[in-house]
Amino acid sequence: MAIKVKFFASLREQQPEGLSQVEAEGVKTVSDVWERATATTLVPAQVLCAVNLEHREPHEAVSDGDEVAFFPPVTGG
Amino acid sequence: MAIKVKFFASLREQQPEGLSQVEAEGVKTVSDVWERATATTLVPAQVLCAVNLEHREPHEAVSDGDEVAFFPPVTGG
Amino acid sequence: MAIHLHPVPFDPAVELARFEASLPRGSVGATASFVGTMRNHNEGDAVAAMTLEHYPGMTEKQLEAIIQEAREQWDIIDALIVHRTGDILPGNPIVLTAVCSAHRAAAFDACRFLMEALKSRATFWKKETLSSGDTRWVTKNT
Amino acid sequence: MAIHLHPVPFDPAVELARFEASLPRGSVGATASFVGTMRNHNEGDAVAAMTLEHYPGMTEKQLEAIIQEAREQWDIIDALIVHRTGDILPGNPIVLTAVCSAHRAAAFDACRFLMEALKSRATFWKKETLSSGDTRWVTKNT
Repeated sequence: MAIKVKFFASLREQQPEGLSQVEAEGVKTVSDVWERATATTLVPAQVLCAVNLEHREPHEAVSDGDEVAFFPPVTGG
Repeated sequence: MAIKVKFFASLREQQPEGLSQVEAEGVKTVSDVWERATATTLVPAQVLCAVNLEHREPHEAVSDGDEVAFFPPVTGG
Repeated sequence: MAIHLHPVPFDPAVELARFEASLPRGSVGATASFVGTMRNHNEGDAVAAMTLEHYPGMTEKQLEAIIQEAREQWDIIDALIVHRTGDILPGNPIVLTAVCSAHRAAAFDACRFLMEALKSRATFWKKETLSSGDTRWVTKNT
Repeated sequence: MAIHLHPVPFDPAVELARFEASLPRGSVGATASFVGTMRNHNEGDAVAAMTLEHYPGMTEKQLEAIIQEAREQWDIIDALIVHRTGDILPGNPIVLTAVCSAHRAAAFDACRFLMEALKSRATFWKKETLSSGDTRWVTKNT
């Protein structure tokens, strides 16, 4: 019973202690995942979030078994 | 002392008798060139004109030695 | 600036590669290009072949003016126009326009401008040979 | 629909030729394409190299969704997105988008849409190595 967590690019470098998974118990939103994984509150305004490979906002719901990712603004192309 | 005349595409086929040059004497406009070269009056509305390789309107001036061309709407690309 | 009129088939990839090789390496960040290809259908009829007539001298002058206008209007590095003349078969490329620039907006905008300007001003005329054997001048430049 | 992520350099001409060869001959009248190339300068600094990180799985999913949206919005025959990942040098292609259609407006519009959507949604991140040896994440996606 866990939620998988991923960090990318500058965020991965800034969160070397970031957890790669958190317990699903009591976790309702993307923001909750951030708090548990980083031991900080509030997802910074610049940070983008995804749930199961889809872009999501911090207030959106997560479920047990989801993959949640945090990353800076994309710079491809 | 002459003005060179060219017809292109469907216009060339429709003007088999069209002159390839006209006397410059008394010829002031593109329209005058059309009259002399085709023995018809008025440049048809659909016909495009050029003087010395630049797009021009029938009322615009021509001079001795000019090359005047008549053609249908362009369809390249 | 490069303008090529081809009386025989051309390969857009080869033309584009040659054009890009002529530009300062490392300065180009964006290349927008467009290829117009002969289709086997037009206005609801099956088309077997096409002949592209043009006005030698005026065509080149108009294309040069069009590229010059693009250079004045956008911050581009260089532009290319290649156009077929003569006898063309379905699947053959008819036209290639390409623009290189540092950033993408200028390349996209200028490349499209080249095509629209060429369509309205460059002195080319298409005559189709239908599958039935009939021939007709194309009158609508959509 | 075709999406390719390349961990090693790719040739846009080869990718484009393969894409076009997969389409019904004679139906394509217009091909609009765009290539983004790594420049040797960015934000006023000389850049020696770049690394493109991405989110495997999410990247492909986002690119597929972008192409699907283009297909719904325009009358196109097919679309292609090719994107580099990994270590890149100046002059190397980073991205190729291409759209084939019967008529040019759809190809131009959809090709540009692919690039703009990719820039804003596809999960790629660039890290530059400057000529000075310093590294930095690109933060502005102009």
